[in-house]
Amino acid sequence: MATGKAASVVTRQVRPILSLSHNEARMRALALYKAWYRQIPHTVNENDFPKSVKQCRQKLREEFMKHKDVKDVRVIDMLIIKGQMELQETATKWKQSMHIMAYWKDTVNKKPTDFYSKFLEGKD
Amino acid sequence: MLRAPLHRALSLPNLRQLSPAFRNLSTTSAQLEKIEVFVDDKPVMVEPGTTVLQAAAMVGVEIPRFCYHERLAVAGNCRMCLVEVEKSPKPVAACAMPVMKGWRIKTNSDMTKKAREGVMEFLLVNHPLDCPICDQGGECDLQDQSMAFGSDRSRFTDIQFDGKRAVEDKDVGPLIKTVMTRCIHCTRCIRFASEVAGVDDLGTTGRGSDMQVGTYVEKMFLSELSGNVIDLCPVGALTNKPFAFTARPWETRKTESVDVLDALGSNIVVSTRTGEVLRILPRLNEEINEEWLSDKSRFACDGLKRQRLVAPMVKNEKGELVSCEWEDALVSVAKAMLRAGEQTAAVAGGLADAESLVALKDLLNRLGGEALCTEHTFPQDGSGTDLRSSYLLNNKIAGIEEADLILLIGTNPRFEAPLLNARIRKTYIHKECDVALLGPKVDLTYDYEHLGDDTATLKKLASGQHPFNKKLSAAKNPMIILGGQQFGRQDAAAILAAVQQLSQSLSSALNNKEWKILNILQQVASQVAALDIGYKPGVSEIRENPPKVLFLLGADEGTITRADLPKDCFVVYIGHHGDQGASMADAILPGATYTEKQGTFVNTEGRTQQTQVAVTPPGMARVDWKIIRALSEVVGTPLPYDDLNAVRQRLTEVAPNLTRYGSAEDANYFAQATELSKSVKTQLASTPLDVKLKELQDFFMTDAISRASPTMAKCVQAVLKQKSSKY
Amino acid sequence: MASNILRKLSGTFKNVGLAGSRRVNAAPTVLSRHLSSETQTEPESRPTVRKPDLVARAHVTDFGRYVAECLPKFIQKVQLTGTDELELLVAPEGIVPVISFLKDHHNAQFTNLSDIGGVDVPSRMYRFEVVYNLLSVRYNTRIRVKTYTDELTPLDSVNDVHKAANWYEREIWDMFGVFFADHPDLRRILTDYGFEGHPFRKDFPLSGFVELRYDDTKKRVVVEPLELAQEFRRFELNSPWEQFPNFRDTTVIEEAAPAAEKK
Amino acid sequence: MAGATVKLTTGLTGMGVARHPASTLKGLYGKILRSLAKMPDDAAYRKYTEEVIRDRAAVVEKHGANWKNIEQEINCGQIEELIIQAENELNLARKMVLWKPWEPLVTKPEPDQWKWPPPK
Repeated sequence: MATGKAASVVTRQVRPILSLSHNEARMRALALYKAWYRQIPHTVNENDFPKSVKQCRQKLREEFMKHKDVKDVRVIDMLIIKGQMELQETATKWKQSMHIMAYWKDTVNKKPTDFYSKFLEGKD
Repeated sequence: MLRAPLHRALSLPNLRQLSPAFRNLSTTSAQLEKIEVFVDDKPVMVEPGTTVLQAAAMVGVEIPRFCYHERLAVAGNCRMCLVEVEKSPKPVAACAMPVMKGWRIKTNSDMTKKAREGVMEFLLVNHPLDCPICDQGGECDLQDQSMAFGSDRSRFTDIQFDGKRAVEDKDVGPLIKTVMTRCIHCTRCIRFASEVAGVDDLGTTGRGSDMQVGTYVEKMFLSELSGNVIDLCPVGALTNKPFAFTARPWETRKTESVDVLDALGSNIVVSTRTGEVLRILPRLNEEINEEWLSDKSRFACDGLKRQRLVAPMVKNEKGELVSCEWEDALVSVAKAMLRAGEQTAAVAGGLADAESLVALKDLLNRLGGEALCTEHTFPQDGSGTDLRSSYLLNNKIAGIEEADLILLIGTNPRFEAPLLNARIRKTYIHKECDVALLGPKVDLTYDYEHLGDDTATLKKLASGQHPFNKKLSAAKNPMIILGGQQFGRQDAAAILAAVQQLSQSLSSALNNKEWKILNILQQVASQVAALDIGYKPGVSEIRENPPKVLFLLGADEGTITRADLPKDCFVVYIGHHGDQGASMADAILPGATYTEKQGTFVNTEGRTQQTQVAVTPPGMARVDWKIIRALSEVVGTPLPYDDLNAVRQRLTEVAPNLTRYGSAEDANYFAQATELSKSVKTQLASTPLDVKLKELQDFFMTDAISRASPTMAKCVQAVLKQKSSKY
Repeated sequence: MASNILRKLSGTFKNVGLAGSRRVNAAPTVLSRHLSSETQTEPESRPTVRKPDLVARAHVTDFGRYVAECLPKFIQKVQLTGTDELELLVAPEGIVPVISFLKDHHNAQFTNLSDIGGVDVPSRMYRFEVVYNLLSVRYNTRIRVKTYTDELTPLDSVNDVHKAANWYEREIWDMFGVFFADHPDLRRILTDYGFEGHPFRKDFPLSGFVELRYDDTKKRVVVEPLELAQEFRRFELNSPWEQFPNFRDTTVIEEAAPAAEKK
Repeated sequence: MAGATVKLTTGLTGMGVARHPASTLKGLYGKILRSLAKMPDDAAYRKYTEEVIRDRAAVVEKHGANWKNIEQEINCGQIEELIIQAENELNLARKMVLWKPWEPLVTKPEPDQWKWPPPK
């Protein structure tokens, strides 16, 4: 069986998911970013949701930057796989505007932090 | 009566050996040589007279049983505990059979399993198949044990046969629902009623398949501990009537908490579902309530959702209370407080937790107010509340079991603290203990020597001239329990002084220096904590210096009324029920009940315990100490604690014992207190000692929660009806 | 010995498969009579328990040994559960060979993949067990193949062997986050688009992380972090059903064949 | 075709009647044996499979084109199904040469991997 093994971390021999090296993972991440970047205008065009291409691209950047500190190649690969899955869901319009808007979380209120406002809201 | 001399002579040694609860107390039993037996080939050394069931329990093997209960006498009639003993031709009943040397007990052999299956089959022949509509479902011993030990196929093929036993249901009052067809005649309820509750109301009639458990004539089960038979009943014959058809046990969430409806602080489990308290069950605590619970604590929980204050209210120009937002209510209270300055006072009721007590005290002290009082009084002359030993049940509840003479003064423990009374009864029955009562003659469920109810007797006792003094000084472990209610009298200080002197004179003659004679039975759950924190007992100070703003922290007993206050006094009620306190308030800040907050309570023996949050406070109600903390912010002097840990930190500063949960600290300044009591000038009045709770109907409605409870109201009605019936 | 097992296996398996056998060998007919369990014995005196079928048990045990002998490279352990179900515990590298062997080999013919399941045991180094349930219609037997992996190690897809695996593996991916290498179409199957997390993982709370509601002003469904009511904040972990844990019959798992006994 | 009638249908959807089942089978069995020959002599898979195949090949040889007798003696389904089984086995045998399942255990499990109930 072709289980081409690659040593990624220190001791444990692990089986790679997609990328054999950090560089390869980086290339994949960039490719995914570009694919999203190019998809965004179409998505904005074809769906009815109140965001501009610019806002979407900013959100795209935000989402990628969330994981900027991930170093493990396999974790990057996993994130890429999930990102591709989401891209497919968006591009094929399986996602409705509601799913796309979920990236913005625009209805989530900030939780109160001081005692008095927590008391008034009745939340601990 | 259980305690006939013959009965005692015959059954007591037996009882002592059989029941582990009593066994570990029997220090006198000679150091008999232990014998070795084998349970499932595991060797174990046991004392002679240990039963097979107990020996098995020692090695961690649980033998199924229905009739056996470790706190009740052994009946041995259900046969579920049959086990095989090697070389014995028949299986033996493990609950009743003492082990012999070298016995090899097999709790999981084929013979044992077969015996259990047989017993299960016989029990089920006459047991209805109504589990789907039975309230015991899910916590039914019969269900569980038939799953675990019964046969997996039925021989009951004759489904057309209508000969399954059917028994008429009994009406035993508003608390217990009976479906007597489900009864398997374990007789646990009968034994509980006659041994623990001391009411010989239940018994059996008929024999064989005509046997019935019942009350002989149609009458109510007149006991303040009646609810415990619901827990004891292994099947659905006796179930919780207010809880009937409400929920299945597996759907409910169980929160371990503490009861606050009497001063004992019984340990409870609060069952909740969808934000509602459905029922309350006792939780085992050998130090306090063993595994029993009084009916008020168990059934008053429906009062938790009636008459609740759910929104802040402030009086408008017309003098009507209108509900408003928290902010408005807090602001109007704060305005009144700032106007009043140090003319602010507070009265704490019987259900207040230590956290809110300390927060309110801190808030008022910051504004310069010093008048913080509790509803229940305590004499300030002599040592007053400075010495903890003067207001605690010093000898602890469990300590009662070692007493050989108990003198009750001005109290009716049966209704003031039913489980304390159950302890006294247990000691009375199983030990050589005599009881005497100074106060009105009441039914305590056991015999006692009545010394009358006038104060002259107390005087005689204190000076050692009463004939009963002989008995007292002859006793090795005498206990004097003084009812907290007597402190409401004008001559309270004199009564306390007399009792203190009496106990001091007795204790100096005692060999056992650890033994504490003086015991105070408090009336309410909050009193000890309030006194520990530094509240002043009694509202006389407020009457004398009427304040401009008065806080009522759940004070509902009507000790202070509008008539005692100046017209412009602003009354703020912080509490959970629309009771007397709320009706006289200018502003209402809705608080949380004991099932809705994590609060510290100290029981009458000085044991610190805490309640747990089982449900959220309804509507806009908030946890009490948080209301006070929020108010402090509006007033402009925010209290330095934002969360529970910080409040408890503050509690620890005030009184370190208040956060040592589960432990009861000893208090040991009896001699000093007695010294100080000699300075008391008050003379004993001639009015006889009286107690409020004399009869069962007085027991049920004593505080804001139980007064709001429809079940408790029904109980009162049922008792009155029973009293007027010919039985 | 080897040929012995073979004869036994092929004989019995063939007999179970089709009725009206005409084999010269006498043994299978005896076995098949036992299998039909029509035998009447003297009245049962033991308490009622599940009656073990010793013959069926011997069959699966022999078959387990047989597979272990054939594939020593991949099979770590062969075991029987308390109810005599045969389980093969397989190294993750060997899942495709083992499943192929079971499908294509003359003496196995497990041509039906009933389902694939997952088990999450977070305390283990490889926290996920992936469980394949197979059915041999020919021999009327079932077998369970288990292997393991962690969050990041891909497992080979058996989609090339059993087409049925396609959706099952998607389900495992969706619910546990186990990645299957060489799967033709690995995407979510049960969760909503944009759903985050894998719900069957033990560290995924029963209540989830988010809740959805229709927002009347936004005119759409919005996703918000979950705010648990007090009632759901505490979790009770002990079972309300088990009143006599001491009397629980622990499932006896028995090792049927030592893995890779030779070589 | 003495004694053998012509098979009209297999009765199974999607499985047509085989034209020359016996010779097909013979061919397949030969191929399987040749594939197996590439494996080491003491490989259990080889030993057992060879035994099964030889057994079946002998039956096919014995009865020639009489498919009824072959089906009856092998007793493992219709002759068309036997062909499928042989095809599968051939497929498997060829892959097995690459997988080399007779080698020692490829990875040892972690000590607690298969313990149940799992250690806390």
